[in-house]
Amino acid sequence: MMKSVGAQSHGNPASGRSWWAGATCAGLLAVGGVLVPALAAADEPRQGGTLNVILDPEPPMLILGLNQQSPTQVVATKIYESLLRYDFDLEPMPSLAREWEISDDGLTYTFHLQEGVTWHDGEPFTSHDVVFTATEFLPETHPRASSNFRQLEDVTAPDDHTVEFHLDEAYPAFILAFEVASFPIMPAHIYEGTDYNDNEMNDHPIGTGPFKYERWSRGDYVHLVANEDYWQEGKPHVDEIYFRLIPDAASRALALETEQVDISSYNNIEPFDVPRLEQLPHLEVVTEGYEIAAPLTWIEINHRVEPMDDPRFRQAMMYALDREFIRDNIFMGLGRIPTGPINSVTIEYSDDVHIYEHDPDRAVELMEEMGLERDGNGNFAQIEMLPLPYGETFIRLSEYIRESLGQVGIDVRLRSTDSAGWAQRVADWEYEITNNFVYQYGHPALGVSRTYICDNIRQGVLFTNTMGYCNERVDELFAEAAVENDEERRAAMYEEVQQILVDELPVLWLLEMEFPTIVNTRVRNHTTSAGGVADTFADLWIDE
Amino acid sequence: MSTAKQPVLELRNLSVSLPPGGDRPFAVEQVNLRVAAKEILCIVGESGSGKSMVAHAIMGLLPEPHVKVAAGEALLNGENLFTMSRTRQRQVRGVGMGMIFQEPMTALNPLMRVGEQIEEALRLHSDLDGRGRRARVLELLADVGLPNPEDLRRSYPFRLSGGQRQRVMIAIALALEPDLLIADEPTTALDVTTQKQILDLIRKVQAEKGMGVIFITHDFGVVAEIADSVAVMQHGRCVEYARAEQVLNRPEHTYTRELIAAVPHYIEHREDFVREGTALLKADSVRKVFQVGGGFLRRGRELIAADNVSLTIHPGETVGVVGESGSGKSTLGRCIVGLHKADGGRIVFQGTDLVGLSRKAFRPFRKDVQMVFQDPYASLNPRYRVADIISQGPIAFGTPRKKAHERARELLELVGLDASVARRFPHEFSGGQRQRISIARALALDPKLLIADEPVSALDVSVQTQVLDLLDDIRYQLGLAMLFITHDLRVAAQVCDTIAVMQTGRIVELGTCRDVFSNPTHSYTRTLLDAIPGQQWEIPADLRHLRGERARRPREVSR
Amino acid sequence: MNRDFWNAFASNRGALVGLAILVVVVLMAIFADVLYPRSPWSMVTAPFQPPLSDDVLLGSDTLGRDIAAGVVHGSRVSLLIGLISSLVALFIGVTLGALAGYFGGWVDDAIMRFTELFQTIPNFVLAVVLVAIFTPSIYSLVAAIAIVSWPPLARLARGEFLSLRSREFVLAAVTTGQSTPRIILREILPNSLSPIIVAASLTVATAILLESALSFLGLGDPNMMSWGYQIGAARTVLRQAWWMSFFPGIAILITVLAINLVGEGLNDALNPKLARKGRGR
Amino acid sequence: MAKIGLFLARRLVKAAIILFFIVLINFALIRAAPGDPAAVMAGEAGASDPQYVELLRQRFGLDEPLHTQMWIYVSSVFQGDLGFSYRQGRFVSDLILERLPATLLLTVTAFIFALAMGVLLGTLAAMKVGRWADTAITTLALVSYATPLFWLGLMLILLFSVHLGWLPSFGFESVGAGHTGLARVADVAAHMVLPVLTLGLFYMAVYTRLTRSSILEVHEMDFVKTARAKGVTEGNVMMFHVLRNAILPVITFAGFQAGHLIGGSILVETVFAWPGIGRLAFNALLQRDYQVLLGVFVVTSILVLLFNIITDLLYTVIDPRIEVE
Repeated sequence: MMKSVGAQSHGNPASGRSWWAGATCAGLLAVGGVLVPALAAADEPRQGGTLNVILDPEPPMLILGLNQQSPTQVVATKIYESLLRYDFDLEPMPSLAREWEISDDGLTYTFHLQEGVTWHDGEPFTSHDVVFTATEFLPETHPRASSNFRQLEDVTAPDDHTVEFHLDEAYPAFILAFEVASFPIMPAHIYEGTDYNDNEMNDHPIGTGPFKYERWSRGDYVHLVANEDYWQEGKPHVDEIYFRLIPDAASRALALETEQVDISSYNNIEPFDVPRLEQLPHLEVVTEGYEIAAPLTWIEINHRVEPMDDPRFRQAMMYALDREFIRDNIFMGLGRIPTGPINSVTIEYSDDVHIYEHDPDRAVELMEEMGLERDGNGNFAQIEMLPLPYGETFIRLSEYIRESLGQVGIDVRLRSTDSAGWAQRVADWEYEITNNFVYQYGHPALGVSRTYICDNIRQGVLFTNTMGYCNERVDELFAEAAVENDEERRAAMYEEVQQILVDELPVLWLLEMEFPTIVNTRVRNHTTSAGGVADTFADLWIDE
Repeated sequence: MSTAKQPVLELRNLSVSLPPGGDRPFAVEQVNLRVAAKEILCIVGESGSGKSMVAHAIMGLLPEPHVKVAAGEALLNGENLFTMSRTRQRQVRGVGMGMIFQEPMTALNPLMRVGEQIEEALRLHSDLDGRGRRARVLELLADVGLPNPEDLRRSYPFRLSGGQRQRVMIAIALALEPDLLIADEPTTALDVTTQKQILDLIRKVQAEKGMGVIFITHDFGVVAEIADSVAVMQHGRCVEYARAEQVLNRPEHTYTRELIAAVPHYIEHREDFVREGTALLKADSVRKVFQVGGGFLRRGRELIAADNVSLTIHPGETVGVVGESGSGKSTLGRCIVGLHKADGGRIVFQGTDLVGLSRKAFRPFRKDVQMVFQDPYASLNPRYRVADIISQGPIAFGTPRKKAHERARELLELVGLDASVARRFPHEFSGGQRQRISIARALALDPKLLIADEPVSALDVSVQTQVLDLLDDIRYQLGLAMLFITHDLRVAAQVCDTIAVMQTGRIVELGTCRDVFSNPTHSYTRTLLDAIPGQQWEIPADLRHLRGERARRPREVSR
Repeated sequence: MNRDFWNAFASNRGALVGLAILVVVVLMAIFADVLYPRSPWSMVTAPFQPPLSDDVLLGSDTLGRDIAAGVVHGSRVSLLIGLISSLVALFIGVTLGALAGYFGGWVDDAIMRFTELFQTIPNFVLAVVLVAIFTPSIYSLVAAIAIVSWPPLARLARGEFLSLRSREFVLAAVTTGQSTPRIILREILPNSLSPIIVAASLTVATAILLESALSFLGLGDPNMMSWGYQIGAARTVLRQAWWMSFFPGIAILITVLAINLVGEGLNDALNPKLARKGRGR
Repeated sequence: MAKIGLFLARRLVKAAIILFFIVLINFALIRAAPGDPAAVMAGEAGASDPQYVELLRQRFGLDEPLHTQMWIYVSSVFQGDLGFSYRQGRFVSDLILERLPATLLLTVTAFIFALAMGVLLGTLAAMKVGRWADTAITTLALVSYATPLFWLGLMLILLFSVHLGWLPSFGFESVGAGHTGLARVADVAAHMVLPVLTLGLFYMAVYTRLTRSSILEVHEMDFVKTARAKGVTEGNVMMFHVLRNAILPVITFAGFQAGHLIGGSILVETVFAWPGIGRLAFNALLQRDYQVLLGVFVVTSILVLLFNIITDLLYTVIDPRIEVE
């Protein structure tokens, strides 16, 4: 199975990244792209203007083929393009691929490329670039290329504007692998035959996108200017973009407020600030544009530690938590309360499961039922928690968890770590509980099953089944559902697996997180796809 | 009294008040003095007598507002210094009067060239142009007897010796040829030979310029050397004020008489010490070298503090080591007592060479060789009671605490203190009393040899005498041998049997006290003797007998 | 002696004010559980309540925790860490300084080079790294603060020992056969303590500032409510809730101020000679 | 001149030795940290593939024995090579050099501000000792000395940026405003006001107190009496005799504090989003970017050493007693 990626922070130090890999989506057949109307109602686009975008933290580099952290994406998606884009329902839309077909056996994907596209340095873009990217560049540099392209047999270019991908096994989710961060097309004429990591052009990205790299003042800003030779006539509409590095959350909010910047994304803005900013007449808050990620945050529990090996204890913990309070006061209303392992916007979601209400008395009952006894301080158990070191929200969340569990007699001690220490302890199972959030990539086969199946209990590897939860029935259901073509049968399987997981609570799902994109109202057409801010901005324009 | 001429300065009923809460309300009380042109007035007194306050009050340098003139007038050429405007005061300073301070090492601005410092006064108060000022500076430097005025003008003070700095100070004070020169103990911090030169210089310039001089000192020898008239101060009051000849030879006030009686002076010595038996201590070619200024990645300069020093001390003998600062006399003492490790030579104590002994091997000898230090304020640990201080040695060598404390009380009585003070802390005692405690501590281990390193030089003269007498007494009673280190030949003359004169790390003359004084063979010894101030003055006979008796007392046979 | 000490101390009005404030802070720390029996982390009211709201005197924070409770309980951490880390720094500094000053020579050279090394590394950077590496906890905070705080104390102790070593009462101790440890501990140490105590009291103030700065950066002990943590947590909501950072900041300010004032008073009382230069002529 | 050359040479050798040990200490410290840098990197790249981790390890020499890594690092530092940041894909020296000017601008300005104001206020207080001006200055110094600077920064932002709207609250300049020449200077200066004030106030307090007590101490000295006895005016006594001598300990102390100032810039750069190495260091620390962190350590230590050498040189110029030989 895929073990693509996991928890990410976007705000804080270390950052997030990747999208995804392909997955089987039975029934999802090739469809020609139909442009979904952009979110902001478009008047006549105005040409010109300067766009200021918050960038945080500073990306290590801008070569999207070499680095896919979210800040890198925010900038580099204006420079690089892929074959496809996706609408809010994850339907593919054309990008550098004008049209595409998938063979009936699901083994051949044929893409017809746009014509007359040139790289920023004037070289023509051809199918060779696509083949080079898929067969040479990404397999060497992209951390998830080996899993994304596992079924890929070869890639051929019948002519300059056609590319064919041949799979050795049907894998319907493959159509989702052409999102720009998973498959940024790199210029073959620059990279072919060089050490990709050491290429002298690495400080000057060359793509096909609507904006060209102009200048990067480290610690300060990245400056892009409009590409006059962009293949979409009349675009982009704005003249230049400044990505401003503002490492302090309060300063970022202030910058939006004072109109020094126009757009913030991901968790640039602490949730505390969102309601206030939302009230300002010149700002709007949009939560679309993160559909692929569909992040779900939970409390991760090490099942190797007593008494947390007992489902009743995990249930007790769940009953002790007021998830509405978490949503309203920690995430400031940004998010939905999950019912189970699958995000409600993700395919195959079912709400036919047990619902855990906030019920501290029930929590105490459960623990008494287990035969736990209170110690001198009135505690049933002591637990150490590693707060996810990705920004203040998660620290607040940990503090809340400590208080809430403390009220039902579970004494929680927090233990601070930096991101490296956190990653190591979690990967090596040297933790008791922690919080985490993981992207789902649209489909349970891509971003859900990896967390719960026995096969994926791998010490030392992050974003696997680090809890040590193992239920063979769950494994079976996930495996079969992934290759099941019949929609109803598949739905039944996923429903069953959700019910089992909700009963056994391998982790405690807290919130389906929503990232706020906060935009100055003078900016139009900013969110036009599931990529959200990590899209080309070719259609974006600035009103007076 | 002073001449009938119009006085340069006249003090009328000068009182200087101290901040409330002190031990007395006035530092100076109702002092009346006059200084005429060409007159040198010496103000004499012990520490705390208020003599310096008088000078500071005249110069307007009192640390106001805590200490200030409370009453009286100071008329400089008829003009009251205390009521004139600030501007006028500034003009008067420098032009009307100049001042020299006690401590030449700190009286010059360390960051200014010598020339600039002299020039500053000229720039402020004279019409001379740059060239004229420079010429005047050179002239002044030559006048005060400094070599190479041209080089010296550009030097910074730190390159000058103490004597040279004091000369520079005099040059500054003389720059504008003031009518009055105030010298506040200008020679106290100097070696005796330098002191003589400075005294000569002051006398010379005073005669040349016809100035009035107020010279503040604690030393009657100096008074005898230069004074025209003398004012004796005690506790802020002027107890005797008369012409020098009268005060020196026919003192009236009891206090003056006591002071004069206490002046150390060469007296016809007791019989010569007869050396018997084997030497208690024999120093042979002792050498000690210090590394100076060394540091990281840098070797320091070598300073030879003692070079080829040899002397012997017999039981019951007092050997005086006399020399000026830097002569190596203290180094020698510290090598013997084991505070420094000698770099060469032998120090044989009762047959054992102490040089090169390990700490542990040296320890038994600690009992036998004890030391009395110079500074009574630094030599007693302020945190301990007197009994603990005295008994620390015996306790370290295994005497039970109780017994050691009993012995401490005995020793206190021996050194002339009441046994009951054993429970007090050092800060409750005066300098002389502390020095007694210090002696008691040294005696507690029943030493055979006592090293006394300038034991009286930090004390006022009257106290000095008492401590010297005590040391002498104890030596007789206990039959101690003593190495007495001092810079003052007069002091040495009173207690020593044998005298070694040291100069720059070497002994230049070694002989009986009588020989050294009456028959000095080395030129340096002669220079030292010559430099003793007030030699031509004989202490009045009626005062002299107060001290003579004890000195001539027959020697007890040592045990 | 004690009376003199107290009189000298009391003659400095600032020191008295400082002492009074410090007593209040200490009482606050001692009786924190009486004043606010519930944990300072407990969410007692609605988030973002401004000061003087019904049940929260100084307002509430983003989770509805009582700022006043945090300030009161925070005094414990500040004082505890300030005190313990200063004691540790004092121990390291005085030990090294004493050895360097007493023995001189290569021992002195080596120790002083070592001290210089620690003074060259920017101390806050070092503290941040130490706490981050050894994971934030009360122990790592104390250790880190102590490690960056000892060099000035070592230099001071060395200076004192160096000058006292050649003082005559110490020489007298040598000549009367006292052992070296005894000379160091009984003769020199007690006499070098006055300036060291003063410096140490100022070290406590600096340590509290350091602790708050580290907590502010999120490097505090996550289980202990501290002032620096409160300000750090309030930084992002500075605009909505000024009170969240204002009151803890004032708490740090007056506590540190009080300790400095007391330090000056101690200085006046313990080192009368030095005191004079600080104040009137 | 030759003497100064020799002096410099000796100081440089000494500085190099100190630097060597600093590099060793830092290396040891950071190696003591938990977490395998390669695994962390891989994790953050979203890959948990052991082969990929191994690849990273080889690529960055993390598979060498520790002492080899250390030796390689130490020797390359002394050749001016601070290594390569695999996290940022750039040479550490480039990263630091880009950020250095901003930090230097901030710290040096703050330092000059603190020193100038400190000496000025300290002198003023000493001259008016015991009067209201002295009381006011002393109180200001005491309060500034006790104020946590990160809090001060926040309060200044609250007052001057949020409430009054007078000054920008973050950043180095108004990016994209297209200022050039004097307008740009003014723009940067406006951005600097609050950070400089925040960073400088604490040190100003230190120098004020130091100058004041130093002046009062020098005031008591004999040579000041000598100057008065010459009839020098009070103003000149202060300027030429007192201040010149009193400033020496202030300089010594100020040289010593250079390091603290750079440490303080971590906080100030964080609060004010100032693009300098203090922030670089903090981010590097959180990202476990060893090479950058070591680099920042080395560079700040070099700055401190340089500062100290400059102080020493300055001292030899002011104080003739210091022998440069």
